Amino acid sequence: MTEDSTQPGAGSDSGSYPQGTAPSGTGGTVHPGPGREGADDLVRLVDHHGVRHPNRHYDALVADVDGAALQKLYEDMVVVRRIDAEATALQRQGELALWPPLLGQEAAQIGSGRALRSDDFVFSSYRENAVAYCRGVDLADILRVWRGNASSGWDPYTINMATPQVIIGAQTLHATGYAMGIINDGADSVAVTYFGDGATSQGDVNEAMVFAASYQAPVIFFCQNNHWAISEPVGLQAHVPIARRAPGFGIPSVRVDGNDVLACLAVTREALARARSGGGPTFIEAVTYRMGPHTTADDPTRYRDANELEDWAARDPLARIATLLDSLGLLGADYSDAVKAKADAVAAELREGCLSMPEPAPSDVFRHVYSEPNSWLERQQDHYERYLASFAPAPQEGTR
Amino acid sequence: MTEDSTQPGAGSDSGSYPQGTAPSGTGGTVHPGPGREGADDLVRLVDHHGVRHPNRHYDALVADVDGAALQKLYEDMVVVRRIDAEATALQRQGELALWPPLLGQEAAQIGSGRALRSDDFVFSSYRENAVAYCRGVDLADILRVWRGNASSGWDPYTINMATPQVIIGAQTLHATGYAMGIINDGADSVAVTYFGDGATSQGDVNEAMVFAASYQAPVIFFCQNNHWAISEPVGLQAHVPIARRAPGFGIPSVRVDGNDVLACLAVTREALARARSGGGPTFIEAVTYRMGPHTTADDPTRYRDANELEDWAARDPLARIATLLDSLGLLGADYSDAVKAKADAVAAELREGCLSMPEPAPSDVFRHVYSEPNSWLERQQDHYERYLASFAPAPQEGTR
Amino acid sequence: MSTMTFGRAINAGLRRAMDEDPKVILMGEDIGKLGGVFRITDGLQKDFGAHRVLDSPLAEAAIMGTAVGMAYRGYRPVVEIQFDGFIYPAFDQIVCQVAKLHYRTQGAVRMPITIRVPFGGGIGSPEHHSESPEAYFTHTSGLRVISVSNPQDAYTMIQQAIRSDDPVLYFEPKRRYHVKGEVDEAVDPASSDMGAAHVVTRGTDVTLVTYGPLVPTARDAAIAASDDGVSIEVIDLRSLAPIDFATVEASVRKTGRLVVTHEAAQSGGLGAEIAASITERCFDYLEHAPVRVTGFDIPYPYSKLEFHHLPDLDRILDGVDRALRRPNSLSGPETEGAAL
Amino acid sequence: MSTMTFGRAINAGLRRAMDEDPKVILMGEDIGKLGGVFRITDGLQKDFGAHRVLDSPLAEAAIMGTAVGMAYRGYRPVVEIQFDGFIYPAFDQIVCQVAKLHYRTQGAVRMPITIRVPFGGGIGSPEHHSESPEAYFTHTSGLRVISVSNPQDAYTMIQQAIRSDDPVLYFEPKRRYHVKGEVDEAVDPASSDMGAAHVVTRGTDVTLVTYGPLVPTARDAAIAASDDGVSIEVIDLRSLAPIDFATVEASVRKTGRLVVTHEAAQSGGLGAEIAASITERCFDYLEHAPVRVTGFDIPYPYSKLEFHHLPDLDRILDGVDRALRRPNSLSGPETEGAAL
Ligand SMILES: Cc1ncc(C[n+]2csc(CCOP(=O)(O)OP(=O)(O)O)c2C)c(N)n1
Ligand SMILES: Cc1ncc(C[n+]2csc(CCOP(=O)(O)OP(=O)(O)O)c2C)c(N)n1
Ligand SMILES: [Mg+2]
Ligand SMILES: [Mg+2]
Repeated sequence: MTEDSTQPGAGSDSGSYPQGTAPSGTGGTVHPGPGREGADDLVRLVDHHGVRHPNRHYDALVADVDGAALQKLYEDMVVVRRIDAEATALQRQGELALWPPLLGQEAAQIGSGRALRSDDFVFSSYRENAVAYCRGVDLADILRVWRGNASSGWDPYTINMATPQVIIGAQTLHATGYAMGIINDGADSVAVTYFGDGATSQGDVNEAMVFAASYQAPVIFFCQNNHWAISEPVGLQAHVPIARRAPGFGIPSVRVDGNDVLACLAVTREALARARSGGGPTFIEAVTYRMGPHTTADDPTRYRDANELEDWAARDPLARIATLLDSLGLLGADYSDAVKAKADAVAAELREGCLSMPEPAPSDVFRHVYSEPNSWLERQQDHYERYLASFAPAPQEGTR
Repeated sequence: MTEDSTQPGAGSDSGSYPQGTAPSGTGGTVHPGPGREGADDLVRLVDHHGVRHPNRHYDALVADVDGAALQKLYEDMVVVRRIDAEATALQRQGELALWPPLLGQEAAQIGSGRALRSDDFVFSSYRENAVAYCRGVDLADILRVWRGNASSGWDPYTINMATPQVIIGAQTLHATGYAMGIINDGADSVAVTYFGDGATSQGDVNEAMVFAASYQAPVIFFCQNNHWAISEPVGLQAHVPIARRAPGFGIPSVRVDGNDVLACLAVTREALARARSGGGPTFIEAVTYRMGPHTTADDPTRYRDANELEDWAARDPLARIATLLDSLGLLGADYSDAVKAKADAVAAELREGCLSMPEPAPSDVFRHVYSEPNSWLERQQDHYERYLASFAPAPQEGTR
Repeated sequence: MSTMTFGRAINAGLRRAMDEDPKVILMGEDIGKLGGVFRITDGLQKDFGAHRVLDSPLAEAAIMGTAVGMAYRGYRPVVEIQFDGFIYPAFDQIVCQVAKLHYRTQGAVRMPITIRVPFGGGIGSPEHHSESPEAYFTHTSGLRVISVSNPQDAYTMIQQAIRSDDPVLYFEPKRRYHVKGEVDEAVDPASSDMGAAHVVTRGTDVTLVTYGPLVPTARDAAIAASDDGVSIEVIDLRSLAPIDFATVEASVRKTGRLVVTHEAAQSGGLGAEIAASITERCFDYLEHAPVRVTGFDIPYPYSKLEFHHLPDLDRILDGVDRALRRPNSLSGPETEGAAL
Repeated sequence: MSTMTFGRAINAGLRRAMDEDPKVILMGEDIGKLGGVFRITDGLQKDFGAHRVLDSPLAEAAIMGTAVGMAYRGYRPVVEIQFDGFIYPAFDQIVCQVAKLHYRTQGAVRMPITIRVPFGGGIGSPEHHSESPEAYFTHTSGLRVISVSNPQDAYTMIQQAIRSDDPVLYFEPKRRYHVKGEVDEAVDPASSDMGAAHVVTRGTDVTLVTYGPLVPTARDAAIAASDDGVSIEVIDLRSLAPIDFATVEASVRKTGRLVVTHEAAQSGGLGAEIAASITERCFDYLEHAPVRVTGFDIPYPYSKLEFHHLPDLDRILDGVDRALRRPNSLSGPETEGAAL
């Protein structure tokens, strides 16, 4: 049910945005938005009223998601939203230099993140803290960069996730190369790369599709179209829905409601299965919305409508699952309390991890530039250490 | 009748390669070629037997092409093939350092080149000598670079064509920017950029499509898919026909028989009309074949089948028009003699221009690096001139 | 004369250039409605329209490549690179096209493109937001490179850069955007030469050469040193390619000692070129080898360590002491490591 | 011991590295069936398979970026850039990823990538085919840069580069590909240090430092000079980042004079770093300022003029004369222009 090169235009029949509320992406730009976006088919299993829509194709892919599993997905989303809020608070309190909130994108990240196997490998951008959570990251590690204590928070091999990429789009090539390595190893794991709508304009992302198609690499291009690239609306980057890009490279693609955690899980699983069985790459466009600022340094009121935000608040990814759980009698006080307790505990652990983070030593500035000895750097380090030592109080006679 | 974003897959019904002789582009590679290439619709008005096929849509665009005009197109192709042969000979004779033959691509270049208006602006690659011929280039100018006498042969503004671009794909962005300038000027001219099948893998070409779509720039992307990028077959660069790429960027595209000069003229005229009337960019894939080596330094027998070459020789762009003209009674001895005489004259002029090209002066090495005085360079030039002067025989007393 | 911030001065300069020449066009990410992440282009799209101030899609190579096309068409594009570390996707277009087209076409095609780059560190940002890539461009023939250190120069030199028929990289020291200064908006950009270095502080003992963000630091160092009886002549290069070596040479012939300081890594940095050129020109006048006080040969570090990387007043004074052969951090026996 | 061309020696070194380590993978344009436009990888795809010798689509950024991904997965990619002038689309991936990932991840991720770059001029090619971009990379922290000058080093050092856990730019002087030399294929790459400079010719009057394509020219200059009674010590740097300054320093302490020559443009070229560093280390030993004999600050010229750009034997000897304060092209009164 993916939009592939043999069936251009084919897509899921599971629902589409009603014309009136189509995310047009045209706010605040002189460029026409992707005009037909609202008419394009979108995979959706749970709508924003919390109604579960049956879907012949995708239901099979989430058949194992029973009530308990749905509760777990909801818990995940609550927890990562809480992590996001706590980190934002830490920034406001001066404990972090900067923070890129994922508010609104929980379903896209949890739905896809929970589909992965531990031996899959993720190459993400800077906003995928919920994916890192799914990978089992130590909580404090996601703050290290933003507190200014490191250029990356964790050892990528411990959770099979590269540390956040700041150069827009660069990581899509890393994922593709990694996936080429998977082929050579004869393994059946998959590389998954996350990037934004803005990133699709970068040469790197398009070249990654060329290489992925050429080598039939087991890589998933997971694009979170959150409608904004800082102040630039998606309509500036793409005149037609982003998912249509991939088939032109020979890569099947699918457009999914990025605020529907179940649908995100389903399409990611389908793509993973294709990749594992030698079917090559898949492109997923998760249509979602950045409800917060680009980062805590950004002021979105300068460039976007309050109305747009309101529209999207009505499609909140958490609220719809809460409604669904409620309708299934799965949102009882015990469960709700447990979820809240979990979120509280995670937030406390996050804060504690932040505040207790050890400070780097001056000499760390020279470490790990090279893995082998380097004469230039050793000389500089030696000079600098002698310089720092020159500030130490001179040894005094008669004292110990 | 173009493949656009609202009608993916739609194309001309005017003909397609018979399955058996489809240009598969798979020769000599471990990668599967564009499997369905043969099945994709291709605009063709004159087939390789010289038969003119009526086409409801495109006939109107070439309604003015009467017998005389057809004769002129044929003459153009004969002349540029002769230029190519003469330049190749000059290279073999040691008069040129290198030459990139266009043999086999005459129809694509003449058909498109003859569609342009003088105020349109061309940004080409290095192989578009026939386009330069259409623009009215001084013949010797196309050899300057290859003789090593200049980094570019002509003043772009005299013929409204940028000098050849060597960095693969870079010129597509220049064309797009130029077209953005056309919009700002309120003009109705068009920028046309030429590039190869290999170039479509470059980030620049894909980014150019993003910008062209975003600004609805009056630019034509004219891709000559000659099936090879040096030793790499097109199947390595693209798993599906290249023309399918553009609709994903919101750019209508069309696939044309690049060996059919009439069809190339027709699709280019259509694209020009769209651009002039504010309809934005068009992508044209002209399916053709590089019958010669990549350049005179290349040995294609190392990587491609003799059979493939033979197949394509049977689809020669000149032969089919000769047959058509003959069937129309337009290939009489007078005409043929005149064409031959013209080609001879052009070849002689080319050779003469090559051999009489003035040699550059040593100080030219410093000229035009900057348009304004530059102290670093002036000092170096001064030093070098004093150095050269030190070889001059010392003035002798008693002589004049 | 009015008092304005550094950032505001650039804005005013851009505005005047746009007022005077309809061919001046601004291109970049988020520069329109938002006015740029540093607000340098604030209000310009509103006043000049979206056809003169273009919010570009997120692709630096394309921004640069379309600027080349615009220049072909007779425009004078002013490109904003959002942060220093994001200029590299545009490197190919800068090095192979912007820098070479005039030479390639024997002067037929001009590339009057200005590339604005907020650069340098000290603002507590994550990776790629604090780099000093200027040496890549000063080594690229065909480009001019300038860096400004105060609001008046920022105002005047952005106009000079735009008026230049050669491509100009205009490096803006982002950590100084909020510094205020007097700006004479009536000044005629044609009345001064953007290629000339400025002697900021006169002195007789040591010549201290710098540019951009470290000019104020160097000035402070001169003040501190003078308390100590050392007279430093501070030179603000302003033009980094070409460098006004005549001014530096005249100073070093007087002082006999040269210290160069910049944030960029030492090896292959601009300090090397300055040391080499001045040694060539002033060898017989030098009392000591030119001293470089620079960032280390490391990727720009995370913010908790950045002030261990960036030259500051103390490190500059230590370098001055070295040039004067006064006691300094390297006095005494060299260690093993130091002899590498 | 066998006699082979420079190009063949690289091929043999690649073959041995691939034999010894299945993680070594070759990537690049036209390197498979064609064996590369210079035939350096000739026969390797046939012998090792298309999964180890990859013909890549035409996109340098992607070649480099996928090599990064391969390295993440434990491979040791060897990337061929077809010509020097085509490395720039990959610049972003090299500078921001290849060079920085080890530092960024605090040593967790290694980037044992070798980037082979046929470089330099003198082969009569059109634009972009004759450049010397090494200084961009020697200024980039996190990279190692080497250049080879003879078949034995070509053979040994390609293996050392591939074995290095740090990323290495390996610059091949393309105009020397056909030069023949003796190669001992039994040599153990671990037995020597790719960071060490080599003294090619011993001498006492002047130290002449170079690398890559100009090493044979420098050797010829030493021979010519000796006829003239001048004893030149020629040093082949081999490693350009870091440079083995200890070897150069020892030589200059002996000769008191330094000449550096390279094809790249002078301003900001490697010669500046060498002159600056050696002046720092040997100031009291120097009898004359270090002399640079380099390409000019121009885009690489078209082939009819390239030998007016490239340093040759005569220009090097003129530089040697300058260092010795013997009569030379710059003797006599400086002109106006020269004082710029
Ligand atoms: C190469 C590069 N250019 C510019 C930037 C500055 N920048 C950071 S985030 C961003 C917008 C990214 O938008 P999108 O890809 O949609 O991701 P989102 O932030 O919405 O998750 C920009 C322009 C950058 N980080 N890298
Ligand atoms: C950026 C860059 N990389 C590599 C090359 C070397 N190169 C020159 S032509 C060519 C193949 C181009 O193929 P295609 O785009 O199909 O054009 P064609 O030669 O077939 O006309 C290559 C790889 C180059 N010129 N520029
Ligand atoms: Mg976004
Ligand atoms: Mg081709």
